[in-house]
Amino acid sequence: MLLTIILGIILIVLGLWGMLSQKNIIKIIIGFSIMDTGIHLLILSIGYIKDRTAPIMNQAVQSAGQVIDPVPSALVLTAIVIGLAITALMLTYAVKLYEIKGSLEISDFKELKW
Amino acid sequence: MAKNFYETTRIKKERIIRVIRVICGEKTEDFMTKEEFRKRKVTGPDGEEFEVDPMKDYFSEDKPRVHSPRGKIIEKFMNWARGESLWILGYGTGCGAIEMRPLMTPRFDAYRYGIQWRPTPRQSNVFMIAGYLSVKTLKRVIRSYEQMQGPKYVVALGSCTINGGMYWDSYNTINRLDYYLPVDVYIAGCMPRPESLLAGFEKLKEMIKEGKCEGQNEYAENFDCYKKNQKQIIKDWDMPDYNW
Amino acid sequence: MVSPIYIFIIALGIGFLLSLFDKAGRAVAMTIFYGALLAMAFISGQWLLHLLQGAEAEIITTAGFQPPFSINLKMGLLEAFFTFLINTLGFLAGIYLLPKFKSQKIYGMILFLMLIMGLNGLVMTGDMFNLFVFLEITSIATVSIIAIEKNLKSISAGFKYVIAGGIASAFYLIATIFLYRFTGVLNIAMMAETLNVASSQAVFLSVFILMIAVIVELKPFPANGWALDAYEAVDSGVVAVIASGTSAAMLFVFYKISPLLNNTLLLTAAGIGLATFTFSNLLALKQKNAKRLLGYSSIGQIGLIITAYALLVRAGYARNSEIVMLTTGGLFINHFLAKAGLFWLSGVVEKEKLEEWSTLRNNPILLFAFAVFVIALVGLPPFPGFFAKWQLVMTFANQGLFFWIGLILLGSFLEAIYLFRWLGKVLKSDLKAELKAKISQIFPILIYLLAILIGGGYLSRLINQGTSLSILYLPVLFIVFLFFIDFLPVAIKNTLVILVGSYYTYLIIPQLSGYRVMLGVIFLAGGVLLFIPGYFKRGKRTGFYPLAVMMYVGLAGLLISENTLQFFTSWELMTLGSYFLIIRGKKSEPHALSYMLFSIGGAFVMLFGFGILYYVNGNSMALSSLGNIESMAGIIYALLGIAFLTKMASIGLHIWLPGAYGEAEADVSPMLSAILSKAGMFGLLMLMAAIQTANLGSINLPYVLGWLGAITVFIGNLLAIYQEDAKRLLAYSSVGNLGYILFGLALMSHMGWLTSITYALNHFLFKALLFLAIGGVVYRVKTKNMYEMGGLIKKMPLSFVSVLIGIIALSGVPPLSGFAGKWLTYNAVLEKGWYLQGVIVIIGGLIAFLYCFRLIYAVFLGQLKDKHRQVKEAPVWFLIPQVILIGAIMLFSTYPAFILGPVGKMLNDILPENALIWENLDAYSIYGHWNGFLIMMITGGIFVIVFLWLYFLNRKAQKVKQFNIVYAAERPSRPELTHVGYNFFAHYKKALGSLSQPYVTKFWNTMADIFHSSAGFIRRIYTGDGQTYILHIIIFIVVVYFLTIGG
Amino acid sequence: MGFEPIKILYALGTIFIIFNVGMLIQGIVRKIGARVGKRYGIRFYQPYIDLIKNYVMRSNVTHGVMFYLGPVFRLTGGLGVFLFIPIIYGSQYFSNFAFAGDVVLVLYFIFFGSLGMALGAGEGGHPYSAIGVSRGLAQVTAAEIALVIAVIGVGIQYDTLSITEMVAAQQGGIANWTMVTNPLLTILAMLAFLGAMGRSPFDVVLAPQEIPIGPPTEYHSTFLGIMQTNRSIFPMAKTILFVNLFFGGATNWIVLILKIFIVYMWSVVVGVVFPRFRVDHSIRWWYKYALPLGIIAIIVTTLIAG
Repeated sequence: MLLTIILGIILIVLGLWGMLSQKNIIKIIIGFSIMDTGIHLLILSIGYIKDRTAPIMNQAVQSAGQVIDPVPSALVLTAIVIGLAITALMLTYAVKLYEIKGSLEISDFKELKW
Repeated sequence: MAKNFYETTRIKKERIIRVIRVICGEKTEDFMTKEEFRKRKVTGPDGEEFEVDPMKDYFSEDKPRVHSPRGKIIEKFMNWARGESLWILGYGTGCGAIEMRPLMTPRFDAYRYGIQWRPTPRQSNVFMIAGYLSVKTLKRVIRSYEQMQGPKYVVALGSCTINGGMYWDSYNTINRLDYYLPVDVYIAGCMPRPESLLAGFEKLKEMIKEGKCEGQNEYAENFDCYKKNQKQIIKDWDMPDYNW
Repeated sequence: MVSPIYIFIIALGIGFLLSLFDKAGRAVAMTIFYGALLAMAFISGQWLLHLLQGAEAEIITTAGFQPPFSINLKMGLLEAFFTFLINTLGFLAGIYLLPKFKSQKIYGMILFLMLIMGLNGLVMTGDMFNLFVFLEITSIATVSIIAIEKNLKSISAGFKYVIAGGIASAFYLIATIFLYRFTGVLNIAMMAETLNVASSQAVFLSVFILMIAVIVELKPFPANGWALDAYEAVDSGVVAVIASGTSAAMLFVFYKISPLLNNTLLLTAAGIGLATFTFSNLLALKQKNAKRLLGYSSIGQIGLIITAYALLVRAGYARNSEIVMLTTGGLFINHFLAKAGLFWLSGVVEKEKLEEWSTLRNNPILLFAFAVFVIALVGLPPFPGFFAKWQLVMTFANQGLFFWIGLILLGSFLEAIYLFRWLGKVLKSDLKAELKAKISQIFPILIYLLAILIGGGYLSRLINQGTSLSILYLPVLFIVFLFFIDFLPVAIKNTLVILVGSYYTYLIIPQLSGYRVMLGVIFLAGGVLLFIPGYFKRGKRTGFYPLAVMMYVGLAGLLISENTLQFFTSWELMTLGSYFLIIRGKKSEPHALSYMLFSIGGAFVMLFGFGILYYVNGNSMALSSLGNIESMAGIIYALLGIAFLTKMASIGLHIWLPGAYGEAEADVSPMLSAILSKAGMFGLLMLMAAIQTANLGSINLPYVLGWLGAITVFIGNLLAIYQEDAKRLLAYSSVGNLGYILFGLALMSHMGWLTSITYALNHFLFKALLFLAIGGVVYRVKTKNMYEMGGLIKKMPLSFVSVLIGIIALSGVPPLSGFAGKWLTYNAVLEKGWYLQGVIVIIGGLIAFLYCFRLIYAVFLGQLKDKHRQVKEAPVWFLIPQVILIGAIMLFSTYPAFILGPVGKMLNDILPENALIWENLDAYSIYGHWNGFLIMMITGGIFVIVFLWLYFLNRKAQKVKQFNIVYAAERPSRPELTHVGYNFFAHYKKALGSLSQPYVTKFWNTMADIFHSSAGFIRRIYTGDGQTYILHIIIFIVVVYFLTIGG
Repeated sequence: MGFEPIKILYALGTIFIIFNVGMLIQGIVRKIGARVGKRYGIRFYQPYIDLIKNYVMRSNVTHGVMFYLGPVFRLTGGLGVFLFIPIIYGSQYFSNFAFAGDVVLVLYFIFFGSLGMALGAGEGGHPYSAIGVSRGLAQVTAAEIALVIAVIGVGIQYDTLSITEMVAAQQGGIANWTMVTNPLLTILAMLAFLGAMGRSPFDVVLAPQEIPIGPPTEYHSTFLGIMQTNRSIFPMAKTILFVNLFFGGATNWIVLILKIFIVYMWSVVVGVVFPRFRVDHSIRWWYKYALPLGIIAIIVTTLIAG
């Protein structure tokens, strides 16, 4: 699963790049989201063991040896939820900022500095 | 004889001054016109207000005293010392002042006779008034005279101090110095040369030793009279009656 | 015993149900809300008590599994402590926010509960991923609370906060998963057991990322712009929780993951912490916004704690060893309480600008709280930060970490600069607005005030194991008592202080020995004497007595201290007390600040010196070990020397003195000049006594000090003659006189020390006399400019006599006592062979005539001014001590043997050669001789005869008034124009122009400028743009990584 | 050597002698000054007459207590300095009260009179007095640099601060005088002497032309008499100090008066030749020339003294 790991890392870097290069707040949040997704992908990839199946206990799975490590998968579930919450929160902020100043340029919000 | 001077009144010149002043519409009785000598309110550091009367607060108002001579022999000795040590305060606003300088230079060298110049009236006991005195300078002369410590002597140089000389009818010079100060020695001339000055000093010495120079006491005794004369001619009188 | 899990249950349960309760009315909801907060605090408090008594830690696991298969929550002693702190903070912050909660929607309360719960979770969880979850809960709760506030600043700060927090937690998550990959567990403790950081590059990188993610949450420099913005913009009640509570939890997280870190990473963490500490404090110098300033300070403090912890652990101390707990714990508690208190105060004040905080003066209790918090943050006694910092420095020194100590002290010094500047502004700038403080706001502040006071006392006991500060405890109790009776009028307090002071003097003096007796008399008996003028004040004189007594307690403490800690504590107490005395003057704010900065700078240098001493002398804190230092003696002595020289105001370090002495109140200046300045002398005496016995190697410290003393005499006296302000003149004169004392001490001979002590005693007598007399005059005429006075001899004849005696004693003209000093100087100089220095000293002494004359002439002689025509003699309370002092001077002048004889004997312990032989009243040295009694009698005899002669000749002198002077046949018009007072020695200045330039002031101003302008330059990295902040974080991580692997 | 009542009588005797010496020297010096200017000059006894005259002046004014006491301080200072110096070496009786202290005492007692006088002048309220005092103090402190260094130098050379012992060390012929054994120090001391005497070029303090006679501008009559009395004792005392320190002292009155006259003439000769320094010039002069010279002198003296 090296490929997904690399993909995850690429997504993380891409997301970071987006956060750093885009001036629009929404796009920054999208960047964050991409990064988050990359992390999730990374977690899953690390937890994956070759030739094994998902850690869902059903008839196809007889023993623990057949499934991948279940912990990362569980973690990802939580992480996704949290990521969602964070993203939602960020978007809420974006809405509020737009309401107050009518702008979504991040460089417009420099009231606080130094 | 001296008294007569003070009782004689009004010479021509003073009438002329009157006339001029009346023409100019000036008041004649404007004593103490200087602002700094008017009474004023002052605020102290704690905010309290009080009145300052400069004439009373800054100046001693005491009248001069008569210093009677001591016993005969002692006084004779003292007068000898006084006569042999003449410390001069030179007052030279008139033309005659120029003759005072050569007095101290090698040619005439008055130091020989115990005569020296002093820079301050306090330490001098001979007042040399050289030449004419205008009304303005008279005020300074009076003040300096009063600030000298007694016994003190006045030597007047030149005709101007005797009768006004060539300024006899000038509107702003005085004619006779001894209306205003007790003069001990007049040295006549216009101007008297240093030789005459030396002779005058010798005369003064003699008089001092004989105890005849009591100008300080004379001034104190006839103080009111002198003041009246002084105030008559000096119109902007901005000093206390006696300058200690 | 209530299980700690109930903390979460209560928080979650109540949190979700709160909106339901709200339907029944806000009162119900709020009652339940506060009940919940209280219950949480109670549970953790109960556990804390329980665990303190030695109970086992409770570990809660989920679903009955054991780790690694379950998430575990631990309630150990530390966890209990931290949760207790957080929950009480939560409760108090809740009370503080009560008006807000009342009026806003119910979400505020719910989020607040979530926040507190999240913090509890952060502390208690032992699972790495669970920690991530709590991190996010905290983060979301915090940011959501911020969002409730509907102003632009708050919202934009919140956005930056959430983005930065998101990135940090993303990194945390990445690191977590990799670490899980390497160890197969998520339990932190188990992970620490199995993980070998050095095993591979990847593991190292993962641990690094984990650490850096936690550190980013702790707001390291420079990746902390987002946090600063939040501190500045967010509501005070909330930000107190963020600054204290969140920081506490995150510090605990750092504590928890620290077993994973190896030495390299610990060093990195320490480095980051130190950089954060130093730079935050540097940048704060330019800060004018109060909350942002507090933000900088918070970040700096956290940095310091990280440094302290990481370095100590790296040095091999167990994570929970006593030393680590004392130092980091002390620093942490100090920061926690003070910062929360200050942020709460910011909500009460509701002003942004630092100087506008002066509204606090409307409420003395809040003002007191503010002062306490600020002083605690700076790290002065008796607060926890002081003892923790002391312990930290000692421990670091023990490990030889001098570089770190140096930087920590530098950072602390920078912190002191802006905090004391702020304190000064609050105490002195104009009162413009009213203060509306609600009881709900004051209550939490007072609780923390109390806590910090108790904490200081508690910690002082912990650190002082074995050594006793008990002789200081009673006086300290007296100080506290004075605080309580501060509402009484001056007369009662003054009497009380004089009585207790006399008794204390009576107690202490017999316990002293050697030269300490002399100084004891000056410090204590002199101190009591100088309280007498205090009666002239009307009203209450709020705050004067406790702080004045604090200064004297410090001074007394110096005399009786046996170890470095006692000495240092006393020193700082004295400094603190005197600072508050100085700042009482009308215009003394900048001068008090510069006094404090020099003092604190000096104290830190001293601390450094003591640290090295501790290291060199095998962990001995005994002061007596100063005399037998095995190595590095030169450095230690130099450091201690510099510290004492700041108090002695030697040239270069003197610029604080003129303003401080000059602007202080009338009865404070004599205390400062006559008594306080001798503290430096005492230190130097002690130091020199040690140097006497120590082997210094190639460094000739006394020689350097000798030159320094000589130059100080010269320059101090030279500058005194140019002063227009009478008190400043005296202040510069003090500089000069302290120079003599220094010079005498540096001579390192019996004669030299005798000179020095003679000078000290004399200086005490005449400077107290002069400052009292001039103080009385200034009190009456309401100006200090000498050219505005004049002719006061007629109005204040007694003060004139005092000044006359004072200046004769000062200038050293026989027959008064000053001559003793001069005579001894000549002998000591000849004996030692320091001719050139001696010449400079003596010339400096001659210059004293210039200012002596100016002082008495311009004030008392010359022309009386109109507005002083009705001035009265100085208050009788000023005159009483003056009479006593004149009596003492006369006694000392007539019978010097009675004082110098015993002093010589005192010195015999240290310098055995007895240089001065007394035959009755005759003093003999190997060079010359002198008999004070005879000189006095002969001079007096001649004087009387000449006077009678003059009086006989001149008894009828005419008394005249001020304008009866010969004035070139004119007369003066106004006294002002006739009084020659201004720029009296213009020709001296013209002749010696370059020598009287203020080079030293320029130097220090340039230093200050460099610091300020570099702060102004560096802080521009905080552009306010959220994106830049993200960039900072990324760059920070990359740079630190390369520094870590590179270094 | 201690105090005995009979010494008071001897002290009065020495004061009488030195007073007359001082008076005569003043007269003679002025006479010489006049002769240099090709004048005949005063009678040599003129100072006596002036003094008597001033004492017998009839009126006095006083500005206040300090003004009144100023001359008293002045004369006390002068007499004190004189009495603290041993006058005749080897004579118990003409050592006056030297047992009360050494050269340091003399050095500092010099200021007693000046300070008191300055205070008295200050209360006079005259601006010129204050200006004069300001100049005087400034110049004295600068000039004292040389004096202090000279005294320390002598102290180093003879390893003592006692004037008697210093004179003792110089006994046995001119070759033992400090003047010969340590010429550099003596040159310095002679510069200091110029400063101490207040004659031209260092007479800006009195400056009769610009600030009519400076500090004593308000003093007159008896006050001035007291100050004149001091003027005949104080400079003599200072001269004796220099004689003792640098010119072998004196074992009898004749030698002493001769030495006083010669040393005193030094300042007179310089005074009639050189014009006056402005005060800032004079301060700078002392710092610029006397101080370096003093440092060199000290170093040389240290080498000599070994």
